[in-house]
Parts: sequence; C-alpha cells; structure tokens
Amino acid sequence: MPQPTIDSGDTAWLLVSAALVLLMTPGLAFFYGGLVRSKNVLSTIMHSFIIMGVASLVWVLWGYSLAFGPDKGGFIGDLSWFGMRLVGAEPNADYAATVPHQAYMLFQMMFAIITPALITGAFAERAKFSTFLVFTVLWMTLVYAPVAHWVWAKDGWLGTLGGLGAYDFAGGTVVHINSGVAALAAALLFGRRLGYGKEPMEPHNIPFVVLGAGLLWFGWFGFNAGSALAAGGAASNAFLQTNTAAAAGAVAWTLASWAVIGKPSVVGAASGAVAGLVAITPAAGFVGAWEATDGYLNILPAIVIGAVAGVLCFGATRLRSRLGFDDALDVWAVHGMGGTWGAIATGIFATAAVTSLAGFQGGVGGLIDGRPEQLLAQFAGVAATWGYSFTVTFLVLKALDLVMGLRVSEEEEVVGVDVAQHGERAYVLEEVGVAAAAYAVRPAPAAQPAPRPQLAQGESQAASTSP
Amino acid sequence: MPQPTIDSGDTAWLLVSAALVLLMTPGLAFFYGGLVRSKNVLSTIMHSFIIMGVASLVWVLWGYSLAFGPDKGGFIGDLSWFGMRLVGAEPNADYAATVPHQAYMLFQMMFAIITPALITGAFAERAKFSTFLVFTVLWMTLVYAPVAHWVWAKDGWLGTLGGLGAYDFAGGTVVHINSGVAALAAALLFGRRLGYGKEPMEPHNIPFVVLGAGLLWFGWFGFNAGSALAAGGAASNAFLQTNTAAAAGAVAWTLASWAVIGKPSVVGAASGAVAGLVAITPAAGFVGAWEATDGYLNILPAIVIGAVAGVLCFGATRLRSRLGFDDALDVWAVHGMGGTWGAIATGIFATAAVTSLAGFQGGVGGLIDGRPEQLLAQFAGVAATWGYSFTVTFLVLKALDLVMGLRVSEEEEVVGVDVAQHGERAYVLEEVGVAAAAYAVRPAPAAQPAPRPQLAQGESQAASTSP
Amino acid sequence: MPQPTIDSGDTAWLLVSAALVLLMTPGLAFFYGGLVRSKNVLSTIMHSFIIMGVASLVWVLWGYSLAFGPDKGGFIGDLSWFGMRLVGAEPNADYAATVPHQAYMLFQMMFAIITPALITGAFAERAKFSTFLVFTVLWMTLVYAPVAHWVWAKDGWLGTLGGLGAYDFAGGTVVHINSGVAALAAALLFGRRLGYGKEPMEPHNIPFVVLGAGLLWFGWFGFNAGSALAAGGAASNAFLQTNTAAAAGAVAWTLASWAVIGKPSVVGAASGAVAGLVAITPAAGFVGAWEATDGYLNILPAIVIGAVAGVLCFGATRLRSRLGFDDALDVWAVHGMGGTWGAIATGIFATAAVTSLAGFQGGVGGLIDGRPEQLLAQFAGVAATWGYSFTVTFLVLKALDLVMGLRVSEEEEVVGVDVAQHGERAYVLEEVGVAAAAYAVRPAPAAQPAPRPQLAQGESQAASTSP
Amino acid sequence: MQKVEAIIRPEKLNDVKNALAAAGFVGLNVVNVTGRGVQKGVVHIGRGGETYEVDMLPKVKLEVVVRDEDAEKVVQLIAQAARTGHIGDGKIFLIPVADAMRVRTGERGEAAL
Amino acid sequence: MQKVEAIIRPEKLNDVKNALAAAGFVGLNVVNVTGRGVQKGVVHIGRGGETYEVDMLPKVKLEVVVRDEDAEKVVQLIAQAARTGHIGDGKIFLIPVADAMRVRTGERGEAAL
Amino acid sequence: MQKVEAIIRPEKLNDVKNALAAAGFVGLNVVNVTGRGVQKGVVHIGRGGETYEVDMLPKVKLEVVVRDEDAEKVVQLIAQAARTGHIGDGKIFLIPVADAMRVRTGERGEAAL
Ligand SMILES: Nc1ncnc2c1ncn2[C@@H]1O[C@H](COP(=O)(O)OP(=O)(O)O)[C@@H](O)[C@H]1O
Ligand SMILES: Nc1ncnc2c1ncn2[C@@H]1O[C@H](COP(=O)(O)OP(=O)(O)O)[C@@H](O)[C@H]1O
Ligand SMILES: Nc1ncnc2c1ncn2[C@@H]1O[C@H](COP(=O)(O)OP(=O)(O)O)[C@@H](O)[C@H]1O
Repeated sequence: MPQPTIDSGDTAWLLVSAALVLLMTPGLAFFYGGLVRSKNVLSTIMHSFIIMGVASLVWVLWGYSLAFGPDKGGFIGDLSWFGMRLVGAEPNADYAATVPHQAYMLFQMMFAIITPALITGAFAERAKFSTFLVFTVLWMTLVYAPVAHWVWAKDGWLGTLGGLGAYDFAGGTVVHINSGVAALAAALLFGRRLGYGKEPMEPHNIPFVVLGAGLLWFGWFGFNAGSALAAGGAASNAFLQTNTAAAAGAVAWTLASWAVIGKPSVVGAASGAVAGLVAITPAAGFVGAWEATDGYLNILPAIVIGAVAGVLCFGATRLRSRLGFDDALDVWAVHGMGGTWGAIATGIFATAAVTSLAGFQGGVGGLIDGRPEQLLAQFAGVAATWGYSFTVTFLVLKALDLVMGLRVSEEEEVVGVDVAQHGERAYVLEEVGVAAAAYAVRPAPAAQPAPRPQLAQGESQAASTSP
Repeated sequence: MPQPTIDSGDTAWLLVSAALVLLMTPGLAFFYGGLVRSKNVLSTIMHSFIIMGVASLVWVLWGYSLAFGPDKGGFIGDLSWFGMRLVGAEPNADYAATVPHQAYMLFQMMFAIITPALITGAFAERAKFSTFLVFTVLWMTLVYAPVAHWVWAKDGWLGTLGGLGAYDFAGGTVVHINSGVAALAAALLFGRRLGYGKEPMEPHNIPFVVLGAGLLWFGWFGFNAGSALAAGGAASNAFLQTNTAAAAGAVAWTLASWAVIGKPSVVGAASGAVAGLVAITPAAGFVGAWEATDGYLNILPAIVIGAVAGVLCFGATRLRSRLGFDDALDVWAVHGMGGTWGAIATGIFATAAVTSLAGFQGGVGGLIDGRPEQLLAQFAGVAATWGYSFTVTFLVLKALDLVMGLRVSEEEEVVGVDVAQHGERAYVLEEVGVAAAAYAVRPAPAAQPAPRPQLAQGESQAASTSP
Repeated sequence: MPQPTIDSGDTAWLLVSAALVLLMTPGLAFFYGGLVRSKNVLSTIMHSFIIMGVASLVWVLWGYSLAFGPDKGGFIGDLSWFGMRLVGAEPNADYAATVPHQAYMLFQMMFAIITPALITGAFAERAKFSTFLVFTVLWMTLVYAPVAHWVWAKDGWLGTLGGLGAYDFAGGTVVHINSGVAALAAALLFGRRLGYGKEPMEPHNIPFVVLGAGLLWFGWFGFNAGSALAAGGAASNAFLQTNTAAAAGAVAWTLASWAVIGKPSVVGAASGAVAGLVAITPAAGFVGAWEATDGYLNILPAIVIGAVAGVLCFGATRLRSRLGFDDALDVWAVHGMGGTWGAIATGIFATAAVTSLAGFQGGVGGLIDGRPEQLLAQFAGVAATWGYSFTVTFLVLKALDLVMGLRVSEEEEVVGVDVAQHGERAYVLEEVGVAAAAYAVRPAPAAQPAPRPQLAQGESQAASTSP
Repeated sequence: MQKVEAIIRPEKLNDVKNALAAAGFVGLNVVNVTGRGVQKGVVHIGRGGETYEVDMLPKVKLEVVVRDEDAEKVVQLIAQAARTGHIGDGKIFLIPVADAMRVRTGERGEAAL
Repeated sequence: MQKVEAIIRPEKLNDVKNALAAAGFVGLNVVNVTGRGVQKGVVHIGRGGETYEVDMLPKVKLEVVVRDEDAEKVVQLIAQAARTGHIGDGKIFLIPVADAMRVRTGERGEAAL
Repeated sequence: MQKVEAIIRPEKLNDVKNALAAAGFVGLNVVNVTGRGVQKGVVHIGRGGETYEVDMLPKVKLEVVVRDEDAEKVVQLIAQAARTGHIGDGKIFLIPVADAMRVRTGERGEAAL
C-alpha cells in the first residue's frame, strides 16, 4: 500500500467526480419528473431534491460512520466517526491513499444520496411526503449503510477488502440492486395508482426525461471513473467502459422497441442509456480485455454488457407491466434487473489485467479468465442484497404504513400530489394554442433595415392600461 | 510563500472550478426564469445570459485590473493590467502560487459575472433592457471592482492580505451582501410591478426553479471549494461545509414553510438550498471543527449556518412581503440577509485549525476559539459593504432613471417584457389539454409482437395534405 | 518530446474535459430542440441523443483507428486499432505524452459525437429516422474520420504533425466547417419543410434554446481548453480566449439584431455565443497577444474573432433566409461560416509566443507576426474541407435518397415527426390557461401561523372520487 | 336540432364519453373551461407566504348537437354519468340549432349529425 | 333564458368577474379564445429576420346563462367593466337557451341557474 | 343574426381565415377543441409497451356571428376552404343570436358586428 500523501491530481479528480455524482440527483429528478403526469411533477422532483438535503445530513452525522467506520463483525461500522469525528484532511489509506479522507467520504456521500432517490420512482404520484421523509432516514440507516459496509468497507463480509471477494466496482450491488429491490418491495406495499391500467399515465414532458438522461450519463463518468479514486489508467478505462455500455444500451433499447412495438422510442433511448450505465457500474473497473490486451475485441465486453442490459430491462419493463404491479417508473426493471445482470457479467468478463490496473486484489479475473469461482462470489453478492434489501424495506414500510400511512388520500391523488401535498403547481403557462396557427410569416426583409417593429400599428393590445 | 511553480492538479481543479462557477449563471437564469410569469421569462433569462457576455468583456478589459491590480490606497486597483496586460501563464504568487495567473483571473471572472446577475432578480418583469445594460457596466466598475479589491486584493483595506482581516472565503461579502443590498436599492427605485399585491404573480415553471437550484448547488462546489485555489485538504473541507450547509438550508426552509404555511414548499426547498449556500460562502474555508478535530460535533457549524440561513431567509422573504417593497425574486432576503448571517457566522465559528489549513493568515479563529475580536472585523466588512453598495447603487440608478428611464412603459409591462422588449415569446406549445383525458390505455400486449401501430386505422388525421 | 509518464493532474483535466464535451451533445439537443416546432421536438432531441450511442460505438470499433491509427498516405488511418486494440493505459507520445492513450481517445470521441449531431439541424423536422441512422454511420466513416486524420493525426497531410501546417487547435475545420458544409449539402438535398416561408416556424421553447447554449458554453471549456491536453498555461490561455470570444459573439449578435430588426433578440444572444465559440475553436491555443505579451491589447484578438463571428453569422442566417434553402437550424450559417472565419482568423492572429506555449511546432505565428504564409495553410485547410465534405456528403445522401428515401411522408410531416416516427408526443400539460387570471392574491399573513390550507372550504374539487 | 352544452368535472369526462358512445352518440366536442359557481377553489402558496386563491376551477365543456327528439335522452345520459351529488357537478344547457352541415359531403340538417 | 357570450380583453377578466359577483351573478364559465377583428396583432421576430405577424390576439370568452329579465343587466355590467374605449374591446352576444339542468340535483329551467 | 360554429381541421384554419377575410368577414373567434366523430385517433406508445389510443382528435372551432342574410354565404366559404373529402373534415352549425353589442361603443344589433 503506498505511503499516504495527497496527490493534487487525484484529489482534483475525486472532488470533480463527487460534484458530478451530486448532479446526477437533479438529473434523476428530471428523468423521473418528465415521466409522471403534470399534476405530480413537483412532488416527484421534490423527492430527489429533498433527499439531497436529508441524505447529506444523515451521512455526515451517522451514515458514513455506520458504513465505513471501524467494523463490527463484518456487518456494519460503529459510531466512532459520528459527526465527522476523525474524518479529516489526511488520507485514510484503507480507502484512498492519495486524497484527503474527507474527499473519499464526500464521494461516497453522493452515492448515499442517489440510492434512496432512485427508489422514489416506485411510489411516484401517490406517496405521502411525511412518510417518505421518515422512510428515507430509516432506509439509509437500516439498509444502505449495512450493504455498503458489506461490500466496500474494510472487513465487510462480502467485498474485496477482506471479505468474500465479490466485485462491485462502483455500486452495482450497493446502489442499483439495492434500490431496485427496495423499489419492488415498495411497489407491492404502496399498491397501484388510482386508475392504473385504465387511465393513460403518459409521460408529461419527454424533453425533461432526455435532459435527465443526459445529466445522468454525464454524471456517471464521476460515478464510475471516479471510483478508481485516482486520475490514471484505471479511471480512463472505467470511463471508456461506461460510455460504451451507455451507448450500447441506448441503441439496444431503441432497436428493441422498434422491433417489438414498431417505433424507435425516445423514452426508450433514454432508458436504455440508463440501463447500460447501471449494468456497467459494477464492472467498469474490471472488464476491458476480452482475450489479450492487443486484441481486436477489447471493447466487446462493454458492448455486450450494455446491449444485453438494454434488451433485458426493456423486457423487464414489459414483464412488470404484465404482472401488473405498479412500480411507477420501473426502478426494479431498470436498476434491479440491470444491476443483477451487471453483477453477473462482472463475474463473467473480469480479466486479471484490468483488475490489477484498478489495484483491486492484485489481479483476479472471472469466467473468461478461467475463474468460474468468481461467479459464485458475484451470486453471493446478488443474493445477499436481494434478500436483505427486500426484507428490511418491506418491514420498514409495513411499519410506516401502520404508524403514518403510506399514501395520500384518494381525493389528493385525483387532484394531484403537487397541489395536495405541496400547495404548488408546476406550470402556469399562458394559453398559446391556436395562436401558433394564426400567424403570417414573412421572409427576412431585404436591404434596408426594417423599421423597429411596434406592438401594433395604430392601436395596441394593452391600451386599456394606459388611458 | 511557496516558490511559484505550476501544479497540474491545482490548475485542473481551478479551471474546472471556473467552469462550474460559469455554469451557475445559466443555473441562475433558470432559477429566476421559473419564478416569474411566463410573459417575462425570456427577459429574465436574458438578464443573466447577456451578463455572461457583458461582464466577461468588462472584466478582461478593465474590471480585473481595477479589482486585483496594483493597489491605490487600499480602495481600488490601477489600470496597469488593462486588457490582460501582465496577466499571463506564470503564477502570480500574491494570489495563487501554483496555477497560471490567467487561471486565477478566470476563476475571479466567474464571480464578477454572477454578482450583477444576482441583482437582476430585484427588477425582474419591468426593467428596460437598454438601461439594464448600462447599469451592469457601471455597477461592475463602480461597485463590484472596489468591494472585491477591499476584501481580496493584496493591500485591500478590509481583507486578510494586508487589511483589517475580515474573513470572506468565497464571496459572502463581495458577492452576496453586495448584490443583495444593491437589489434592495434597486427594488426601491424601480418600484412595484403593476398589479403587485392584487394580481397573482405565481411562479410559471417550478421545475425550472429546481433545475436552476440543482445547477447552482453543483456549481457552488467550484465557487467555494475552488476558492481554496488548490486541490487538497482545504478544498475538500470547503466542499464538505458547502454541501452540508446547502442540505441544512433546504431542509430548514422546507420545514419552516411546513410549520408556518402548512405545506412543505418545493420552491422553499430550492430557495433554502440557495440560502444555505449563500451563508456558508464566506465560512467554507474557515469552519469545520467545533471543539477539537476529533470531536463528534465537527460538522455542527455547517449545519447551524445552513439551517439558520434557511429559516432566516424564509423569514426575511415574509418580512419583505409585509413591508411591501417589490424585490421581485427576493435577492435582498436571500443574498443580502443570508450573506450577512454568513459573514457573522464566520466570525463565530472560524477555528484556527481549519483556517491554517486554508493557508489564510496562519491560523486565527473566531468567537468559539476565544477570539471575539474577529467578530469586529466581520462587522466592519458587513457594514462597509452594506453602506457602500446601497449608496452607490442608489445613485447610479437614480442617475439612469433621469437619463434613460428604468422601467418599460405600462403598456409593455402588461403585454409582457418578452414580446415588448425582445420581440419573442417563450413558448409555442400546441394545445394538448383535454386530449390527455381522452385516451384509452391498454396494457402491454402479450406474447406476439404487436403489429406496427399506424397513425390510424383506415383513415388518417392528416389526410388533407395527401389527396 | 517528453518521456511518456502519466501526470494525474493532466489526466484529471483531460477526463473532465471529455465529460464536458460529452455534455455538449445533450446541450445541443436542447439548443436545437427549442428552435423547432413542438410537434418535432422529440425527433430533434433524439437525433443528438441517439448519436451519443451510435457514434460512440462507431468510434471504439473502427472510427478512432481510421482517424488516428497508423497513417495511409496522409489521407486516413488503417484498422490496426480496431476495437480498441493497442489503445491502453499507457500514453501514446505522438498525441499526448502525459495521459493514458485511452484518455486521449475518449476526448477525441466526444468530438466525433458532436460533429454529426451538429449536422442534424439542417434536416430537422422532416428526416426519416432510419435513413438518418445509416447516414450517421456512413458520414462518420467516410467524412469525419478522414478529415480528422488530415488535420490532427501523425502524418496527416494538412496538419501540424508532419503535414502542411494548417492550424486547427480544437476543431474549427474538423468539427465546424465539416459539419456546416455537410449541412449545406443536406439542406439542398432534403429540400424545404412543407409550408416553409408560408407558415410560421417559430421556436417553440426559447428557454430550452438558452439552456442548450448555456450547456454548450460550459462544455466548450472542455472542448477548447481540454485540447491543450495538459492542465497548465496553454489550457488557461485557451479557456480565456474561449470565454472572451463567446462573450463578444453573444453581445455582437444581440446588438446586430437590435440595429437591424429593432429588438435585442434572446435567440440571437444564444446564437451569438455559439458563433463566437465556433470561431475561436481553431484559434484558442494560438492567439492571445496582439503586440507584446505585456500589451494593453492582449485580449483584442479574441474579442475581434468573437464579435466578427456574431455579426457574420447573423448576416449569414439572413442571407440563407433570402437565398431560400431550408437549412432549418442554420448549421451552415453558424458552423460553416463561423468555422471558416475562425480558420482564417487563426492565420491572422496566431502569435509565436502563444503557439509555443501550446507546444505546437515550436512557435510559429500568423499574419500579425509577419508570417502571411500561415494564411495560405489556413486557406488550404478551409478549401479542402469545404470541397471534400460537400462532395462526399452530397453523394452519400443522394445514394440514400435512392435506396431508402430521405424524408418522412407529407402526411407524417403534417402530423409531426414525433408522433409519426417515434409514437410519442413531447408534452402532456394540463390546461392551465385562464386559471392564471382567475386568482385572488393575498399578502403573507401576519403574526399567527396560518391555518393549514385545505383543498377547499366545506367542499372539495375531487369529491367525486371519495363518495 | 339542439346543442347540448354540458359543463362537467374533468375527471368525469371519460365516463360521460363512454355512456354517450354506448347509446350511439359518438360525435361530440370537448373544450377546457374554467368555471365559477358555488364551489370553492384551491389555494396555492407563494415563497413569501402569499396565498393564491383560485376562485375558479377547471371544468370541461362537452358539446353534442343532436336531433330534437334525442336531446332529453342525451341530457339524462350525461347527468347520470357526471353526477357525484357534491357541489361542483356542473350544469347542462340546451341551445336551439337552426341548421347543420357535414363539411365533407355538404349534407345539411339532421343528416349532417 | 339567455346565454350571454362576451369576448373581452384577458386583462379585464378580473374586473368583469368582480363586477358580476358584486351584482349577484356568481356562476359563469371562461374559455381562452383567439380573436380577429379590427385590432392588429403583435410581431415576433425570427433568428434570420423573418417576422411572425399575429393577425389574431388572445381574448377571453365569458359565458353566463341568466334569466331573460337579467340579460340586459348582465350585458351592461360586463360592458362597463370591460370597456377601455380602444379598438379590441370585444363583443357581447345574446343566445337563446331552451332549457337548463343542475347536474347535482336534476333541477331544471331557471331553478338550475 | 346567426352564429356560425364550424368545427374544422386545425391545418385548414389558415385557408378558412383567408377565405373569410377575402370576402369581407374579418371578425371571428377561434378556440381549440377536441372532437370525436367517425375519425380514428393516433396511438402513442409507453415505455413498457402500453399503448395510449387517442379516441379524440384536436380540432379547431371557429365562431363568426353574421347577419342572417350572410349566414349561408359564410357557411359555403368555410365549407369550401375546409373540405378535403376525407373523414374528419368537421361540421358547421348555425345558432340563432338574439342580440349583439360592441363593447367599445355600446352599439347594438347588426351594427355591432
Ligand atoms: N349561470 C351559469 N352560467 C354558466 N355556467 C355556470 C353557471 N353557473 C354555474 N356554471 C358552471 O357550472 C359549474 C358548477 O357550478 P356549481 O354552482 O359550483 O355547482 P352545482 O352545479 O353543484 O351547484 C361552475 O364551475 C361553472 O362552470
Ligand atoms: N363577427 C364576429 N363574430 C365573432 N367574434 C367577433 C366578431 N367580430 C369581432 N369578434 C371578436 O371581438 C374581438 C374584438 O373585435 P375588434 O373588432 O378588434 O374590436 P372592437 O370590438 O373594438 O371593434 C375580436 O378579437 C374577436 O374575438
Ligand atoms: N353531433 C356532433 N356534435 C358536435 N360536434 C360533432 C358532432 N359530430 C361530429 N362532431 C365534430 O366534428 C368532427 C368531425 O366529425 P367526423 O365524424 O370525424 O367527420 P365527418 O364530418 O367527415 O363525418 C368531430 O371530430 C367532432 O369534433
């Protein structure tokens, strides 16, 4: 392990990466906000935005200490880092030897923010705001912190720092399976939206969906390439895998929707990019070389991981629609299933050459490197996360249902959660409908400069106010 | 002072930070643009956007020289750096010893852009565009450049590089009090919008408000952590304080609105995040450790600063509403009052340990470190900025009122500033109203791929064009 | 040439720059998407978004190898880097000695994404999606890869690494002239939109246009300052030139529209910023000092380049409108003409001092440095790109027209490409029109907390659902 | 002929449409209106605590032109499907129509419906 | 009964609404329309200098159904509140209504108003 | 007087407007409506493959109040300009108007048109 001294380039990279991951949460707010109906867009955006507040506070108070603090039996950390005690400017060589400990903690914070925000897609358009806030605090404490500890903390029972050796480079298990499976539990307990399956629940603003997907793609470079914790070859490789899988996912879902439903869907392209990004997350630092480092197929694993994710998550969305449970924004289908595929794919495609570049465990590959046993570690990670996340999320929500109630009243749901829970409405746009068809267009005037256009000739629209 | 050589990590960090701060101005354009009525959204966005042009030019021509150039009596710089003369690739060790002088100048430029943009919230929905342009140039020259000089320039009378020693890490005084107080003067001189207090002036696009707040939060990492001017412990600490105060501010304003007006407001959450960010700005590099560096309450100052800012600025907004002056987007309440609280809080919570990390003045703390005298320096900074900014802004606007007129005509105000001043309207959306209720939804079809959906069966909507 | 070892600061900077340039494509999606009519916004956004997928895949498979791989006669690379073979973690000293080869390749990838995305503005609102996809793959292979090779690859016939010595710092020729001229060919072959010149084709969402321009401006720092390939003086200088030209362009187009058509246009300000950015792209690393490095006019070249671009591209837009060809979003006028001006301006304003800072060719200046012959190299670059791009684009599109057809049917064009080609519509906003005028506003209540507002007193809007 | 103008709750539109179609009345128009009646509105809250009180609520206006003899039937169909029994259910008006034309064919009178 | 249809300036809507309410006429509907008359429109400007000239302007259409004897009073109330004396003030039309129904209760005729 | 209410295809609005203006009928109102008739709607597709089938389509409703003797002429002008011969061309209705007022001047009856 290198002598812990701060490297300014690595620190710059990690701080930028933390900022990029933070931006993913507003990105998610728009991705999700565009998918709901206009009467619920504020409530949906608010879920993500207020989590930036709540989860940040939980993290700096007790969350980081529970997740990464001194180990208790491989399962969880203790509270000795409560309130940022002992988290200072010096590097913590257990986690990142060339950056301040605070920078590592900040980078991790951003993951702890977006994970509960991902879950909110399951109960969009019907959740009670107060219950949602309590749920977020409980879930971070009881689900996120332990699972992060298992996988990433020193001596966590599942990960590579003294555990089973399950690979999760940037959060396929901790972030995506974890949130996707919690979303499944939430969708079952919240029940369907009023009118589900009968009334149309069409996305109200698809440009917002694409804006969100664009910001997510951008921020994901911090998520995955930042997870190299240093600015060098490992980060560059992770960046390359990330972008390639996103590209393959976007193209694959688009083509799949074209083949199956007859048109290449824009929401599908955005969703496919996210699916590809989800699936590459655990793998980004471990895959890259199919056969040899000079092979013509070096880039194939990332393409396969992304393309399969695009098709698989599209199929899972359709399956969810047919099973009839109302995971409103398909968190399970995209993050749960995409994350599961990514975890398994990491066990298949990891190669020793890339893995050692990432500095993890000195270079152990997966199935294609002749180590099928890595798949076992991956399955263990998947199974443990599915089981734990589903069970604890279910129990927490069940309890909250009894104590506070999960959903808004039917009346509030009809009116819309924005007005009902927040007293605000998203848009006050003036009527501009027919006007667009009521124009006469003229080409640009020729030589002489046009006279300054007036509001009107002779008379004005607003004469009433200037008597 | 270290030997001036360029460090690539520090340079990367400062350039990225400059880019992040630049992005805050489009972020502000959307934060403000969403808050106004739809007939004035373009004009509001244009205020911020064109300032990116105008202020950049002023800065590279004379602004930077006046603010940071060789000192004239502690009050202002001279013109020897006009047009980027002597501002080159070598570091200027007075300001930042490990990055090119141009990088430091660029980083400062972004602050000089956003500060006048902040003011525009005061006179939104009624300002004459030509007068606004002239005002911006004058204000940067007569108000921004001197105040920046006092606080941050070598030998400025107020700051830590040879002055009184008032702490302003990243612009609580120079940016926030300065713009907030200028906004107060502007609100008084522009007068109320037509119909103010009688007609509803509801935000027309709250998702835009949240988009803006998200971009501001993201960019603020550059603003505050970039102000460490190097990628290391001080930047990490400033980043942590910044995020924590933003979180606390968002949560606090949300809870305050819930308690006082009965619903947790989404606009409130966004505003609260900004309030927390404003207040932590002067403090970010100076606070961090409440008692000892290993204390369980290390993170408390940032939480207190942010939470108090959230509640205080919410209160100030209500106070402004009751006092009845029309600071349309509450620049005074959020930036003026939030900045003032931040300046004072810096005097309370600064600790020697963190301050020396930032390399400022070799480690002098504030009240909780047993140095109440630091509060005096802070009060001096607050008072000087309030007095100078209010007076000069008032005089400049008064003169412009006489020479050019401040406001559009009543007629133009009724029609909307977008059409009246810019000849454009923001949105041309087709009527889609009832259509949403006119749908029949079908679940995803089962096994066999659906037939390619056609525009219509048998007949098409647009038959008229293909005879 | 320095010994190739990885510098973490340079790597951090280049990876961040790559991420910034990636973000420009969603930015472009919104810049373009806001300019079209609402019935075509999704299709327009989709063009850019799906190119992020398609172009990424083309690039990692064969594009990068063709463009930068071992030279074939100065015209194109071979396929020895197919699928990322030999593109690994070690630096490639021919291109960038201090960063992993993959990081350089990734940075270049982002240019290869945005260039075909720029072209899509020419055929917006009428292109067949399937044909567009095939066109993108062919164009990247047959036009982009060769031109990039000529200019930037080792031994390319046109550039500074063993060629004619034409200066193109960050893509004025390769990206902007190339896409702008291809757009001209496309506009001629696609023909006019139905109703062009008779029906209004007003931008449907100008805030989106400004959002796009803001993201482009932000991302362009990566584009230009990243092209220094290291975090130091050259990057800082390029950053400064970039920002200054953007500012000058925004101000110039705004003033030009004010003078000529009577109002300062918001779309004009956004377009002007882009025009300035386009023009400074080839010059950013070569210009900076007008006379001497301590001159008062150091910043003048960037101002001149940006301001002339703003006026020139505004004029070109009007010229295009009068010539009557339907380059729908004026790609030729802004990128073709702006890029051409930038290439020439680079030959005029390049100075040896700045050029050697950039490490290119050890310091050779242009006209103002007494080397008019540099202008010849610039003209050669312009002429070659115009000729090649126009011819090959024209032939490719002509062939596609015969094989697949370029345009949607008239019927689909009337209905809108979103519904017709993608089966989706952008917005489902509830009717909120008159409601805005139907309000009674009350100032903030005084001391006592207001009672929790209810949906209604006595009776509720949605009573029907809770019998 | 009569024009039946029904102002109803937006959330009842689907039920009404279906009831009419089931009884053979397919042709109709819908337009968004904002109505004021006995019913009270929604309150929105501003940042500084201002309240925006809507005294008008979104409604939907349905227009069906029918033969005189069908008018009463259509009124009853609409009323049944739209009724909740709470304030705000809306109104139905009958307006005489002098003539009609189907644009496509030029047919006039009741044949045009 | 008569339906009073008034096409007025949008910025006058509040005044008219208040005047009607003060005189006891609470029930009404409003809908956004776009109207053409003597009044000229606004000019928008495109990037390439194209001008988009609106020959129609946003108006608001108010509909109030009243008893025959109240019709003239309502017309006068609206006209007074909506008048500016400039071109573009709008028009008021009176349209006979054959019958009315309150959906909630099934009341008919004038009792339904 | 008669109110001519024409429900037409949105893309035909400009032609109709121009035809009316050419014949001297400048004053009119337009409102967006959503109509159901014989014509079938557009299908949108959800992420999970749900289809949203619109059974109503956007139409435009034109209202022109004219003197009784001009009514037929206006009906013919509109029908000619709006006709495509395909299903979905729309309908025109004639509704009696009892009186009119020009708000600006207070003129009544046909003088107000
Ligand atoms: N006199 C009227 N003329 C036209 N529309 C009316 C009239 N009175 C009521 N309405 C419409 O009917 C709607 C419902 O009326 P309201 O009085 O609230 O309920 P109810 O019909 O149950 O008494 C109103 O929102 C308005 O749109
Ligand atoms: N014949 C008509 N039928 C229906 N609506 C009309 C008619 N003439 C005018 N209008 C409506 O009245 C509005 C005002 O008319 P205009 O002629 O501009 O003003 P004024 O009433 O002052 O003469 C128009 O915008 C249009 O909405
Ligand atoms: N009975 C009716 N009452 C009111 N509007 C109707 C009626 N029937 C049809 N419409 C309107 O006319 C439009 C066109 O009708 P449709 O039957 O599709 O075409 P066509 O007129 O060619 O038979 C519909 O979309 C609807 O807006």
